[in-house]
Amino acid sequence: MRFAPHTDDDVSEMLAALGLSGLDDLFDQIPTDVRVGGRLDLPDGISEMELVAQMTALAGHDRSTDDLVCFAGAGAYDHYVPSLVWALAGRSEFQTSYTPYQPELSQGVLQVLFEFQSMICELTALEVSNASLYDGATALAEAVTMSRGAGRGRVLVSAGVDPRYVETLRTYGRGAGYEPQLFDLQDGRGGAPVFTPDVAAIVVQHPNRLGILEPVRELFGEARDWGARTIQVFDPLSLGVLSPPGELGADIAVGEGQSLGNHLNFGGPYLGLIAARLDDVRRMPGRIVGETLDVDGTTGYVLTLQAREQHIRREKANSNVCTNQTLMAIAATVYMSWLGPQGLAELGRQCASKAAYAAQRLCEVDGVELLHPDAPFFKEFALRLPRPAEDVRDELVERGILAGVPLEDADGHALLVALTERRTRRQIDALASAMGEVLS
Amino acid sequence: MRFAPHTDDDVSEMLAALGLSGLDDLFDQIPTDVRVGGRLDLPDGISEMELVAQMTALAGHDRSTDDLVCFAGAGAYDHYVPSLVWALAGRSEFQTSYTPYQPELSQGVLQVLFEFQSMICELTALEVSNASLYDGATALAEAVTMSRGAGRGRVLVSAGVDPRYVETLRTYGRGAGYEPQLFDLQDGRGGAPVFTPDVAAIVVQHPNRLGILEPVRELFGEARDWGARTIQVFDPLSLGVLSPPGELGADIAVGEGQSLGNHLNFGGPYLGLIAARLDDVRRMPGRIVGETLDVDGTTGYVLTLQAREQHIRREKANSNVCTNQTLMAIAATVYMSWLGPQGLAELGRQCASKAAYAAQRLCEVDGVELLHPDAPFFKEFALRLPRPAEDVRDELVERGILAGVPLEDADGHALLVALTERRTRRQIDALASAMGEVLS
Amino acid sequence: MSIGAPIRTQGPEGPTTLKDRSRPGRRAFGFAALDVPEALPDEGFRRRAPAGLPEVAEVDIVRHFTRLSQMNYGVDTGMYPLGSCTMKHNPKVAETVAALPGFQRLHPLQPDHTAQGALEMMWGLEQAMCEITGMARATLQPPAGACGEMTGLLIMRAYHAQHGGSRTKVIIPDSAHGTNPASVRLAGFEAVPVPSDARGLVDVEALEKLCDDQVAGLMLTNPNTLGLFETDIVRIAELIHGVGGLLYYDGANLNAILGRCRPGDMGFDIVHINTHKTFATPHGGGGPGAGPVGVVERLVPYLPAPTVERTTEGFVLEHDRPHSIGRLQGFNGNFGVLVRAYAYVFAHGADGLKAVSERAALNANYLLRLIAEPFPAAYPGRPLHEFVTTARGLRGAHDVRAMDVAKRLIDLGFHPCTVYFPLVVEEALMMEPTETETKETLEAFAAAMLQVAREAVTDPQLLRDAPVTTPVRRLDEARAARHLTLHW
Amino acid sequence: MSIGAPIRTQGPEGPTTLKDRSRPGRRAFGFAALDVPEALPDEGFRRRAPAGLPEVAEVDIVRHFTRLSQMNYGVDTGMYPLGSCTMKHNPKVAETVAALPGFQRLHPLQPDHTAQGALEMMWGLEQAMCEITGMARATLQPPAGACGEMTGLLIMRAYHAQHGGSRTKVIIPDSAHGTNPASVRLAGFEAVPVPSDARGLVDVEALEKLCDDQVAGLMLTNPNTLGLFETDIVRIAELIHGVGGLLYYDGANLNAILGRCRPGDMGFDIVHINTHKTFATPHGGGGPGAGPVGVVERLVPYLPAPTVERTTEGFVLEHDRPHSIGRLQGFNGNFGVLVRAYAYVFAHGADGLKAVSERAALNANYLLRLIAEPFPAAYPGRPLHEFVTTARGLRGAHDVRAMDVAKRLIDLGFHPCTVYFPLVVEEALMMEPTETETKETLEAFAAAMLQVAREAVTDPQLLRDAPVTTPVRRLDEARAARHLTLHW
Ligand SMILES: Cc1ncc(COP(=O)(O)O)c(C=O)c1O
Ligand SMILES: Cc1ncc(COP(=O)(O)O)c(C=O)c1O
Repeated sequence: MRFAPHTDDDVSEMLAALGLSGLDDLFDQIPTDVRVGGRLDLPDGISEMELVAQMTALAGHDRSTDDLVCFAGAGAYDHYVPSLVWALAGRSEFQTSYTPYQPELSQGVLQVLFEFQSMICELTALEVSNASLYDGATALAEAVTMSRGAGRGRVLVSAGVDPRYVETLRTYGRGAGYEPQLFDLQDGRGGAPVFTPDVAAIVVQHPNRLGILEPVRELFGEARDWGARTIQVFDPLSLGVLSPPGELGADIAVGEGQSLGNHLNFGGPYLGLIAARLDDVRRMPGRIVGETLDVDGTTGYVLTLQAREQHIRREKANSNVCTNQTLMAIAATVYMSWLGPQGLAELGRQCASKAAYAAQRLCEVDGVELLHPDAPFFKEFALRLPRPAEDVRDELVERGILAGVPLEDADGHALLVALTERRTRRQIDALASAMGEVLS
Repeated sequence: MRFAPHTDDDVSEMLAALGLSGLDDLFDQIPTDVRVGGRLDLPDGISEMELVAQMTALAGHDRSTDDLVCFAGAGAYDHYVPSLVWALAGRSEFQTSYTPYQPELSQGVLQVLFEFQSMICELTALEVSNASLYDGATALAEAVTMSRGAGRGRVLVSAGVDPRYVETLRTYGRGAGYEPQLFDLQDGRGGAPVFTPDVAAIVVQHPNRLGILEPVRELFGEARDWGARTIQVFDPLSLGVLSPPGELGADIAVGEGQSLGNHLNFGGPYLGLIAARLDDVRRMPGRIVGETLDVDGTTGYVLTLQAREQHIRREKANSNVCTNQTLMAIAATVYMSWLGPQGLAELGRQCASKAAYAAQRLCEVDGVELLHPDAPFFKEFALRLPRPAEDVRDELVERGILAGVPLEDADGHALLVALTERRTRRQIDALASAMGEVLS
Repeated sequence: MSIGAPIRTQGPEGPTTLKDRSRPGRRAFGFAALDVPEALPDEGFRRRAPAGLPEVAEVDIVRHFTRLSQMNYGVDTGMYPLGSCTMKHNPKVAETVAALPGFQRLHPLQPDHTAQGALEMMWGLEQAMCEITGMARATLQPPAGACGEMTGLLIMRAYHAQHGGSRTKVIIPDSAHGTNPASVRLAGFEAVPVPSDARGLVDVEALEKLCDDQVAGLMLTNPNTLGLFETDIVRIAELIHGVGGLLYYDGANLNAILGRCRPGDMGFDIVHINTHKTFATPHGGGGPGAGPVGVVERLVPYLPAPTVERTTEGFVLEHDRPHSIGRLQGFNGNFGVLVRAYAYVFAHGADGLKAVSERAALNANYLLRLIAEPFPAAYPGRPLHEFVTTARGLRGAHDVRAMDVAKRLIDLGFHPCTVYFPLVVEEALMMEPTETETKETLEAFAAAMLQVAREAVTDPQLLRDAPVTTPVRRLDEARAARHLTLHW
Repeated sequence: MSIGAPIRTQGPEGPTTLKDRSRPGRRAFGFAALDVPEALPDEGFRRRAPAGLPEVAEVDIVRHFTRLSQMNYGVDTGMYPLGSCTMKHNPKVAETVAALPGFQRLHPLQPDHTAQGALEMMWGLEQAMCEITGMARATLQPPAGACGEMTGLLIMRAYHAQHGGSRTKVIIPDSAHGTNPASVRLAGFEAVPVPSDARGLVDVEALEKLCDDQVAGLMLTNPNTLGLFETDIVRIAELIHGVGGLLYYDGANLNAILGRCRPGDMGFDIVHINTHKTFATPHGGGGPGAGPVGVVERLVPYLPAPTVERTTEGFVLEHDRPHSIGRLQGFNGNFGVLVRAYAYVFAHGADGLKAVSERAALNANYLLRLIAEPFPAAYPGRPLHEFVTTARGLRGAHDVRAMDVAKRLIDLGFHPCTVYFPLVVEEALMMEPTETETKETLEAFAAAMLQVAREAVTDPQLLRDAPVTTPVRRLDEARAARHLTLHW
């Protein structure tokens, strides 16, 4: 397959205009000793027809969530993606454009991003949102970078934060010169972080990595007394039911936006959400869209506060993000418009109710209990199983069910089970009885 | 699911403005004795999520050509549909518009249809094409209607014409007052039609329903001597290799356009093609787009010669077609642009070559032979099998192959096998060996 | 409300066709290398000169058709109150389910046992169509309403042929859609018009006079093309049945009465349904549609073959129908359109469909109320889902015509309503807002209509010059017909 | 060539947001009725006021976003010569394969044995990336180029930490992209600029002076951001390796050299690839992308975890990597983007990829030739896939600036090139036509450039007032920053 439109005549006419005798001449400034002698060791090109056949075969070796009933979560969720989301976000004018450096012919993307920012502010009860980051984990790393400053280098992280987020934080910390300090949970939540004047920020995930609801107000209250920034990792689809980060005292809220109309995609592309208070706007990473007027006084939208960014500030920028996840933000904007306030609330109600029902049914299985029996949870909960969770999970796959995500807790006997609005009572009952069979 | 956007407030405000007390009042002119007493006996409405789940389950009971290797043809073919075809034809501005009665804001559809007409003329070597009919069978019926006139009522139809087309012709004939008169083939082609001065038209399919190439020039030559119109049923994707109808002496060419970028869709929506000579333009059915100028002298496109059509001519119109298959014509235009002249020729070359290879391999199977051994064919051929074709076909389905379409010829022992560019040598060899197993 | 047609203007390229972009040797296509020996038909059969298709690259194709799409107005662009066409919002989910491989990639001639899902869908849709219209059985084969009409009329013909010989006449109201008389003629009948009375309804006295033993039947749209319900329908049915005729229901306006009343209960014997209208298939720039035809018990034997039957072995296509009028097209009808209709019907359910008609009638009546002054309804009665007003009042001193109103609406950002139909109304403006428009959009459209009415007096030239915001302005249709240019 | 921006102008609606369309109680969503007992968290946890999302119907949403899309320019609309961004045609087939359920609907944490196709794809893509760049292994995890840079620099850091302690400096050319210095800082290094010489290439003498035992490495784009090949690359590599440093290759310009030369063969130790540029993923209005990072053998231990390994039991995600720098994001990278890159690479094959770079270089050089007078290249050497000219010549009497040229190009129907980058060039116009533009389009674009140059003299105000064909005209960016309005 080739997409360069040149005919042989085009090539010779263009070469002639350049006074060149062959295409190789275009590359003669490349030192001979670094040129590729022969040909790259790659197969020959193929036609679209063959490509689709090959890749359909490849994809056929996967068991998608169309085929396995999905109770897996842990940061990526099998929520329903309405048809209109990609019918609109997939419009080629959005899809084939790039960062709106030239606002006059990019008002489409700019206005969508302005609406995206607005909706994220509505969701989180915070004052500013940017136009997307890579994903939830990197959004957390960016939030921590925002928080650190002279004399405030320490970062306290709840053990309830997703382990992959913590790993990512560690990686970023290697460059920035900090080591995230974890504080343990007590019975699956809370904990006793030790504050000192040099604490830059405390990070709490709510609902946490076990699906459990955290005493966020308490944790953040103390942090603020010490002048530390408060960072909450949130689940956007919990906010129809749960208090928004802004009300819980979060200075910065970060989250994974995949569940806002994006497919699971085996982990990406996803959508990093970040929202903060107005005072922090100049420390915010990434693109920010602002409203303004044109020379005729017509309202329009532009990228604003670019002085923060790498292309202007270069080594002084506190983030290097350039290409972001705009298309996912567009999809999220369409999805949030579809939901509306009532849909958001109903979605949360269904997830919470189905999780409660599933927990109850599963705990009826001999030897199965909640890892933290008295801890309140939202749409996800951790079970303690009588056998290693991986084995149980794999045996349930044989029965067409992806029962959840095994955890290292309880020496690998813990399974994290997530419920979305897509799961039906029948599917939950089927999971419970299959679990019963596997464990009997 | 509901798509009416009315809130309760909207409804009451609107009713108030109308001075009505309830929605029922809007219908009070309907006599009580014809009103529906209770409620329609239909299930309750469901959400999009449930709808997709239910219909995915339904579709799951079908074995699509993704799953069965398809050698079935007989008027509908498993050609490859390039991704760009529906990425473009599916653009919602095309999809959600209607017949371009208001040309100024319908130039998109109008220009595409103008290009469609142009490409059909290029393909067929005829002078005029319309903007689509329902499908190949109805296109034939319309062509016959075009041909009949005072003192010329008889319609001679080759037995090589698709039986479903003949049935459709019969149906239309019931209303129009003619009975298509079939003349037999000799060794799968040709035949000896008996002409009289009252013959309106002769219909020949080339390649015919057995895939065989017809002596079109001869048959049409005689017809013209008798002043009868010559109608060829053609396969658009044969025209990269085979002489176009216009050169074979056809006055009117009709065909099934499904293979031009449209999916199989279990039989529809497809695309009726019709092209003719300029003298017949005023007898042409359906929409026709013409080029013109606007008040500023800018080139633009409009529906033209509408005086032919039902909405103007009413009972004097010689066709009743209103809604047609425009979207399929748009897809066909994109597809033909993708093919270009070289692609059309290469496609034909591949179909013909693969058909020849398949025929040879299959005839190596004991007891299998060509129904008409010496007749030249294009991409389709009929086999004579030692057992009823239906049984053999069904047994091959068990092996994941849709081997072809059983025919009534040879008392049901004939199987029509079609080859498209999608079929690989491996698949053909697999068919041959599976056929061997089934028949051994 | 700022001004401007909600479509892209020409842009930098002018109206160049793909042919103009063609360059010898440029290409988009690609196939696998031929993996069998080359074999071509004999020279004598072969094409000499290659077909003059354009030679372009994928990028040319993508930009060309993307640009053209942006120059086109659709329901997804804005309100499209084209009377009689039911241009409602098309749910996106219908596209999702129609694209399921199990529906989209089925060969029409594959054996029934490999297409059980498709056949079950068709069977279920037939049931639903019968329940909604009050018919006994239905065929899903007709690809559009007009074909449905011919199907129904041929059934009428076959029925009479079996019961005391052939009849010659089919009565249709003078307000009928053009396809009605055209179909009557194609079915071998003579179309006999019955006038509308002062109410805009069938003139029952006049009808009575037309009724004799040559009347094969009557075709009626109810509500009729004026959006008015034929309140004498029971009497009309008695009259026609009284002389042994059959009643044909043109379902183009079914969107007005879902769940409220059924053609079958009104006395109709044959019904066609435009699924692309009532059950929201995108109209595709002119098609495809689907025109299922339902009939009462005694007409079932005449339905086209094949039908879908449920047997103990599952669903089958039944071809053996001795009294059938035959087939109307090549395969199983516009299956892909039927999938969308099925999705629409079962997503809404009984109450949802009833609500559709309620909202459609509410919107039509509300819009009429907003514009009745200066665009009065052509007839007094309360319309259902659509109505016909007249621009007669605007002709006045400046001779502003309905078409001028339509063109000016374009500059104000709306697709015009239907103009000059039905023929019985002078300077007709036929408006069908459908149930999916919001109150705010109806009000914005009404504001535009009132603005146009004012401008007709203050600045009539503005209307005659309209549209000015479109890629092209008013086009010379006479010229198009005089110097026929039908291809590049 | 007629005039007009190839996008839709505002239309009748003005810049209303969805919030303006919101009406209490209006809705688009729908869920199945709850089929289990309701159970909600305790009051204390519950949200009090509902989130202020808009309340709109599906039809509102469809029209709103359709309208906004039409107000946006993309590669599918026309030429998009944004230098350094490689805005090439995006094959539609890539979208088809990325949407296959087996790729699109996989949970990132489902067991390896249920995701063998996905893992095989990733493994195959890693192989290809290594072959194309001359590296030993690669990670596919970084979601974009900038993250790839940080990944590579952290690998550099980890390597030095294990080999004789930490080094402080990373050298980057003054023409480098902004992400380079930013990433250097984030990786805990100090960015030390090396000047360009008269050729627009790294000043080797200056570089030599900067080389000491504190140099952790050098970051280089080759061809550099001027589109010029760093001909001294071998010598540069010797210098850096000579002081124990590592060479980092910024792959943003890889589109210039596919199959011609490989970073590994030039002496680079670390390479990032912007798959969304070179391997054509639609840029999505700003993203997503993917920034795989390849390294030479000795750096493999430091690659992020997990990696994809091929074992006798099939493909697995390997997490146990003691020396790894850790993970860069939550899961397996921007998988959906990787699928598209895989499709692109294997559709083209070895020769196809080589042809890509040949055509890219041909187009860039041809375009430069057409406009060199009056827009001379900033530096003498022959560019490869892109080039930088200057509008300096236009400032003259009328003080026309590069930005004015850009804005006027919009009215002539093209997306502007990159302006004011790289910083080393005054009034820079950076153009990357890519290989997918036709000769005719290049000529049309050149004609527009020449027209603008003429107008700069004859009618400079025309340029300063541009654009006039867009939904909005020049926007007040200062105002946006002064009165921050970041949400409705
Ligand atoms: C009243 C009426 N009857 C019949 C038809 C014909 O239906 P179709 O266009 O589906 O053939 C139409 C279509 O516009 C109509 O409005
Ligand atoms: C030269 C160069 N380096 C690095 C980058 C950063 O890559 P990304 O935008 O994928 O983060 C870019 C992107 O524009 C670039 O042009």
